[in-house]
Amino acid sequence: MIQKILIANRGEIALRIMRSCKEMGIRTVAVYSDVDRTSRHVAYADEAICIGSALASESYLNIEKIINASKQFNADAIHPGYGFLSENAHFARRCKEEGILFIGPDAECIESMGDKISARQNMIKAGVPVVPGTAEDLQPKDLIRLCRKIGLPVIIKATAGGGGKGMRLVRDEKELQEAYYSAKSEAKASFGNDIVYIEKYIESPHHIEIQLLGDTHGNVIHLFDRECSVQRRHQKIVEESPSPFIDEKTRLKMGQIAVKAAKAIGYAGAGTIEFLVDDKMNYYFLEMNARLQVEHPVTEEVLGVDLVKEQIHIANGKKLRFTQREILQRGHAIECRICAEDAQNNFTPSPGIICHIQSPQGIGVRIDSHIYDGYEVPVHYDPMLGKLIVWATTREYALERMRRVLYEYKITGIKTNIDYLRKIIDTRDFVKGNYTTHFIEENSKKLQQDGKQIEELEDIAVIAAYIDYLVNNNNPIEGEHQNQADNRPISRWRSFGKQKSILRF
Amino acid sequence: MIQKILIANRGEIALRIMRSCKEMGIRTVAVYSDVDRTSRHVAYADEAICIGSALASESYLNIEKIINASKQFNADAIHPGYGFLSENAHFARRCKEEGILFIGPDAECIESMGDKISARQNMIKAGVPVVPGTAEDLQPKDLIRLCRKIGLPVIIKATAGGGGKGMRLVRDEKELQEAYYSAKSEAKASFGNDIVYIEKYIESPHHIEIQLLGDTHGNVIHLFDRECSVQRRHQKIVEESPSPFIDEKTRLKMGQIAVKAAKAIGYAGAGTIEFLVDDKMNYYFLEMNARLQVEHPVTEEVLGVDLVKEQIHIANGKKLRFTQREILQRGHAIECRICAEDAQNNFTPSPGIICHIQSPQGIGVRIDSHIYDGYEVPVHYDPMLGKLIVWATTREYALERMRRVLYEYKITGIKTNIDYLRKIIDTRDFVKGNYTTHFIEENSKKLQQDGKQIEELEDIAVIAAYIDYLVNNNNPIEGEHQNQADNRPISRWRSFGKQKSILRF
Amino acid sequence: MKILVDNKLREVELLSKEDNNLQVAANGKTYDIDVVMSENGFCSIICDGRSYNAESVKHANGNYTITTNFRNFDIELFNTHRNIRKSSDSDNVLQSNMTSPMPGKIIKVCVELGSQVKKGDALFVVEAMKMQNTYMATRDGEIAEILVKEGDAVAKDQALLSFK
Amino acid sequence: MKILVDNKLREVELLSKEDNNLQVAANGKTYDIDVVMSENGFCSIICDGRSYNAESVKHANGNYTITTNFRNFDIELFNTHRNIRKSSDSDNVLQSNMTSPMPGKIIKVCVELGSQVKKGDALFVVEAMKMQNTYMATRDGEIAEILVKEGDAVAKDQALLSFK
Repeated sequence: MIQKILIANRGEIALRIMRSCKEMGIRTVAVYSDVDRTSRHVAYADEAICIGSALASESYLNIEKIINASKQFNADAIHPGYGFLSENAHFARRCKEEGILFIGPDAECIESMGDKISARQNMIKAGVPVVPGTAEDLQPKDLIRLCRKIGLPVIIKATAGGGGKGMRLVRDEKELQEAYYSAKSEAKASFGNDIVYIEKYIESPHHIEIQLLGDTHGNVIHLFDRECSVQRRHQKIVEESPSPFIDEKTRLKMGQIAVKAAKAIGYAGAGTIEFLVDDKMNYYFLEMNARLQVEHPVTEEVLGVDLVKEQIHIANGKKLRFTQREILQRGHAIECRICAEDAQNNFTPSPGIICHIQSPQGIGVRIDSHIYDGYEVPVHYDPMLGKLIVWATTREYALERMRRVLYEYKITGIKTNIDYLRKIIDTRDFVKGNYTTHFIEENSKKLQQDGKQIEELEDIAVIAAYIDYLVNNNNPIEGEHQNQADNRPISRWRSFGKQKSILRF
Repeated sequence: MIQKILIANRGEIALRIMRSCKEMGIRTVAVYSDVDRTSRHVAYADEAICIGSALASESYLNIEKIINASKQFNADAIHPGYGFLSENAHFARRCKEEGILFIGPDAECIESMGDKISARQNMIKAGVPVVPGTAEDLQPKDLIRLCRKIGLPVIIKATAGGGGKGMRLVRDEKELQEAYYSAKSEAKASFGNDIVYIEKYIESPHHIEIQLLGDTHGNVIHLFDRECSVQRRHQKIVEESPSPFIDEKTRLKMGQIAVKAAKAIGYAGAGTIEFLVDDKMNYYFLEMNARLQVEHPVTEEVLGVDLVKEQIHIANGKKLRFTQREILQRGHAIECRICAEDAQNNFTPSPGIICHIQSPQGIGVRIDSHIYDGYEVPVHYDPMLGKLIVWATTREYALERMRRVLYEYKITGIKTNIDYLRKIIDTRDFVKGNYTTHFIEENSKKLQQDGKQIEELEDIAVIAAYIDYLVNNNNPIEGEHQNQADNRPISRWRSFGKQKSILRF
Repeated sequence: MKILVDNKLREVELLSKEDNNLQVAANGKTYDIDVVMSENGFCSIICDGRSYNAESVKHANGNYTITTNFRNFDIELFNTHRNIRKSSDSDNVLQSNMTSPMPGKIIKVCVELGSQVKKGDALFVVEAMKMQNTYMATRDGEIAEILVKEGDAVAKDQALLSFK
Repeated sequence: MKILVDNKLREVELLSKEDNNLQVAANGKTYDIDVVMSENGFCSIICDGRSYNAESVKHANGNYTITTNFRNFDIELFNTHRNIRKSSDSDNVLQSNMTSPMPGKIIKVCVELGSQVKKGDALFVVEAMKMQNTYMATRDGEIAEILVKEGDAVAKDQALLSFK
């Protein structure tokens, strides 16, 4: 039985994992980089060790340093969280060699799903639908035959491609020849490689994924779906469960096929199969994430299951605690990713010192976050400050609740995307629950528009600043202070000896 | 349809009600007393008005001032919360006269259950078990007959009694005569009234209550049970749902009988019937609370129902949204009441300024609280700072979680009962789930004992204070400051121009 | 430096500081620590690989209350300008004033001028946060002055009466 | 007093104060308000029965960022000692320095000493929070100095290059 776990990660996910460990009475070891000494995960752990500089390769991605730390603290197991080493087969293998449990699937599983081509082949073998097409060199003679086989619209893509170059969408068979040759020549010009292949073009795609749990005894169950189509540059922003788009029949079929896929590769641990779903609810395998995902809380809220606890349970070599029949969805959960970015200025990162946080509370709200008053958000890691999750009996209520808690969430000192998230939640397509991965693009104008009531709010803001100014500058001991930077009213109030930290003007 | 609600309350319950209103798009009006200008409920509301001095009779209990405020702001309805005017029939009647919806049962219902004798009579009429006994003048000739009818042990009580005076426990028929006369003479001496009556003595009583919802169309459903036996001086401290004591059959029977009782008096709104349950799972009507209760969140967590939303739904004259069959318990919830009191010093109240709060977060935790950094807890109202609620799939997991979140909850500046709550959660009887209303008394010694590791913690505390001292006193600008009270490190750091609010020493 | 922790006398000293590594002697033991403190009193101490948290509140009189792992410690530090107060004051010296340990409202004054009271006798009933608390005499003596009357609101540490 | 709100010039004045009731004129309108502010910048304003919240951050240069109802306002106040800066600086005057709008790491320097650039040309690629951002020229001109090189970590407001 695992007694101590080293968490090879940082920020909110490190904290989230430690919380479950604490509940289970498992001791935790934090690793941190130089700049993360002030991160909450360091203070929350039972033990902590600095493993290197801010550069991930010197710390959170440094396999040997992490292995050494685990041995130094006698950790029985390592939880990799998401990102960093979570899908690194070499790391999983090194853990095994050192006799440390890696909380995740084994190295072979990670490898078989890590490479997109082998993952696609494995899935075809397991009978899982993949986006129809061919990854081989497309020859002129096969063009029409393959196109007809796949069905229009199709897309012709350069194998070496990227960034939209060497790519042609074909909606009509008449366009096929020209598209083929122009894609080829563009690919040649751009990448020096003119191999192209053909794939079905999925219109109005939904990104919907199935959560899985498998044990080391060959049992696999699915934990239903998450809808993750609200994406900006392939980064998920808002996730929900269940998907408002697919029907019950599709949901169950997708769950069953995901279980089949996981069983085919002998998957043990928590994992996710991502699908593209078209507007006719045809679903196609996209990729498998052999780890916990950022958006796992929406599943936890709807099912009542603590996925980290189940991961540890599985790592202990035990059988799954639930049968498929015991897993029932209840109500609806939505997650918003709170990020340090300036949504009104092309999503520029906004690191810096957090002045003050007022967190939402009350019924149906969950926050997974590592930030606190005075914390400096470092420039070295991704801009996610935490996750705001709501649960309610219906999607309509969950939306109402998310509006309420976004209103309650106040973070000052740095810029955040809270206002942007509010606009997403209020966008008609989102409210209707009928949105695709094109949602952000299609609604980009609306999402940048300002709300009403600006004049009234502006006056309130002016008054707030002015009152603060008056409090500071009517201060009798003003002359004493050399440094005008430190004239927050409170320092003065304290000097006044008022012993109050709230001032009524 | 209700568009605007005035909340005739303060603190956490006012905030909790406003949160549901905000989700429903209903505007809120806060009323506040002089000293409550800084309370969070004032800032949270859409509109707010001061209605008088700190003295409750001048503000939160002043019916006409509240009615006037409602009219001034055109509120459609008044939500009374709990305490204050929530079970005041006259207030309910005044609201009706003024055409304002009172969110609660009508005045007649409140009256019929407000008086203990009439409540008892109503319940007997409705076939609800009450504690066996007689409230009439007990005569010597009836002694043995009534005692045998009720069954030993019995208690002989003075009608005018209180504080244990004029009360005799009888476990053996032989003691009956002497107990009767000595109770009578003590009652005469203490209260000048020697009327006594006889009642069954409930051994090892559990305080278990059933939540009800009734609409104005005569439909009533129960929302299962809450166990509230952890009490100190009749004040509940920890509540949970479902009760770990009663079996499924008793749970259902109690639910059914509670519905029957509510139907008998035509109850509409949210309400609770409190029962005393003996060690053989016999249950007896104790009283009815014709309002929302402090501990309502444990029911909300287990059922997924927002009780405030349902209250408003009912007040709108609509039919209940659920049938009895749709109400299913899932998992287990526990609530701890966080209070400003010094548990190690006879629970002395501890009002004052809150320096810093670190709230628990993550999976399965809910906080309903109105406190914030810098808030001054006033001396005029009850010491509850808020409620900490956890939910998990099983009671065992909920206990683990409560331990974790109590550890995470840090409130400084005033004394709180958080440590005491932790000890309750760790007490063997509580862990086993087999405890009665005598729990606090029986475990009083254990609950006052200190934990282990004191020496190590003491050294850490010394170091923390010493470092803070060093930071202040090695400060180059020290000479400038006259007032040594204001030498928190941070003011200095800011003066340093470091622009950091975290200091690494 | 001398330090009082919950009225027990201790010693604490900074032995060395190199970058972020401090060596501190406390209570006879040597600790190698790495400390982070935040503006609002949160303190993280890593000592020999173990991660400790403390919450610190500095009072107006320069004393501290430190909370760590559920436990509160009241701490008084003595620098060169401040002498160690006799830690046994409360036991040995008869205090002539009685002050209010918390803010509240005087509900009842149980004694009169010139009353002879014994340790443990009720002197005042004070209401705070809807609860009534009885303040008892901490010594025997004769009441010389009563400084409050029924209905008065009193602040923390306000003088309530004096003994002769 | 003059005030700049998101670069728009406004007036604000305290007209009267009686107990907790303030009268303030802002932007030509008169407001009767009751204000509470907390140490950490939370501000509650009750105005004509309506309850408003604002979160206030005061910057080192004396400017404010006020957040209310999701909206951020950048505010600059001008007392007698401080003159109103020309609010159109950025449009009319050619700035000779280019500074980094955020902390980050220089991934690529796209220009050389003496390069002629046009407004909108890429100057630097900077990485922060795992995202790459391209800094563009805000004017035409010739590069006089390049103050950073690839791989450098830069602070917010650090000078990156100067124009001739």
